[in-house]
Amino acid sequence: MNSLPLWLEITVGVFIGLATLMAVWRIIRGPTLSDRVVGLDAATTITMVLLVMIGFFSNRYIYLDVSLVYGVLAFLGVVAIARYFEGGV
Amino acid sequence: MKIVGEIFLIIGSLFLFLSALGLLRMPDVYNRMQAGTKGTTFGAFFSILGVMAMRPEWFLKGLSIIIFILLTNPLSSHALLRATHRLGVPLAKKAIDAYAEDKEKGIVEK
Amino acid sequence: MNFLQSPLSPVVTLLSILAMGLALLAIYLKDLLAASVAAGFISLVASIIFLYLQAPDVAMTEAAIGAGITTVVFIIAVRKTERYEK
Amino acid sequence: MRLLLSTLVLFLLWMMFVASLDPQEIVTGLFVAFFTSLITGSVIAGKEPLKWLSPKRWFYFFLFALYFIKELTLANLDVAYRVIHPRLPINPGIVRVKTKLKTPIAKLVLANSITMTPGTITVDVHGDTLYIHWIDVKGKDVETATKNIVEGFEKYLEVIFE
Repeated sequence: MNSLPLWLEITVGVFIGLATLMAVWRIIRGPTLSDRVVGLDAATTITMVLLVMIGFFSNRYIYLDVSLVYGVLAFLGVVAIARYFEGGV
Repeated sequence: MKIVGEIFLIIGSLFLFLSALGLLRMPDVYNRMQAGTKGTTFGAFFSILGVMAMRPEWFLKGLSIIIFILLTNPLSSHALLRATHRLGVPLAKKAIDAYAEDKEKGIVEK
Repeated sequence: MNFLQSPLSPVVTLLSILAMGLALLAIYLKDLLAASVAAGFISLVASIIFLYLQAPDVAMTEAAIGAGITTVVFIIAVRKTERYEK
Repeated sequence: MRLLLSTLVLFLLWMMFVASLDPQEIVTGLFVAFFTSLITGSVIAGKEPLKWLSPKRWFYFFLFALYFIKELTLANLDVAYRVIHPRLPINPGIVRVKTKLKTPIAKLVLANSITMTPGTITVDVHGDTLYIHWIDVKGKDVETATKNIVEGFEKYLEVIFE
């Protein structure tokens, strides 16, 4: 199969890894709870991309399903926290 | 096709990185949400487009992931911002806030 | 490639250290909702580790339970009791 | 009519998820789509199912998708410029805008599109007023904000959903 050159794998990996670390920093530091949830929301999308990338590098089609299921359920979690703020649940 | 996919992958991961940088640098929740939502959506869009360009047989599943991200990402940010404003988190500087004015007048319920 | 996918590869080690740090954060935070957000992130990292070690079914279950059900159950529990730890 | 339409939509969605032409999958998909649309058919197809068939609406939907992708790209270049700039050139605030759209689904699509355009994000929708957080406020009054933010999308969405 067609595989990527090594420098490109390293570049993509470093960019996505740094992005995840910065989202984690926002979760650790965030002054209010909303900041932490914003960090979690961004980290969810970054992780969906990361799961697709792992599926691409190891050439397995089934890995895309994990990404889709993860996106659906994390969206549910964020909406549940927003409902808590408004007094619902 | 392969070159196009590689370029898309680089663009997508670069925008993911930039949006996370915005998450780090912006002064308050609302501006962080601007960077977080837009940048991650665009970055995910281009990264998955790049993967689809290099693996054409994954087209349909990648398309469903892209449509899903485009639909749900604005929705969750919208719900979160509305709830945050209802909690009373203030804006950054001396910014105008028409939403709070209308809450004071009673046009929108608190 | 073989080395990179063994359980002792540097990627898995780094992700495990990240998960441990977030678990410590979830213990020491006084705001219980923030602690449940950190716990949600732990399940995210665990899902990446499982997928990296070539177990997609375990990763899918972890994503479903850790991200969806656990967060909602924690929020309902916090709603029934109180938000801040003494 | 409504039942047939929502069955078709759900079946296409199912085929997109499984992405194979195995007869087993197709039969299962038809059954699941039919029984789901028995329960939720009126929600998916809406009150006037004939709207789905007009080619003019689909053509405008295509134009809207192109415009949306262009705005999304501009938005991200804008965010990238503001993030990289050392002094963070922002001037944030929440403004009101008015919309002419009536149906709830059109307002939903408008709010989601505004979230993706340069420097704006929707905070709340209340009647025909949208409250929008703007990262670089150019004018406080309703007319300027409406002209800058809403009008580009409105002319497509009016044809598609109204």
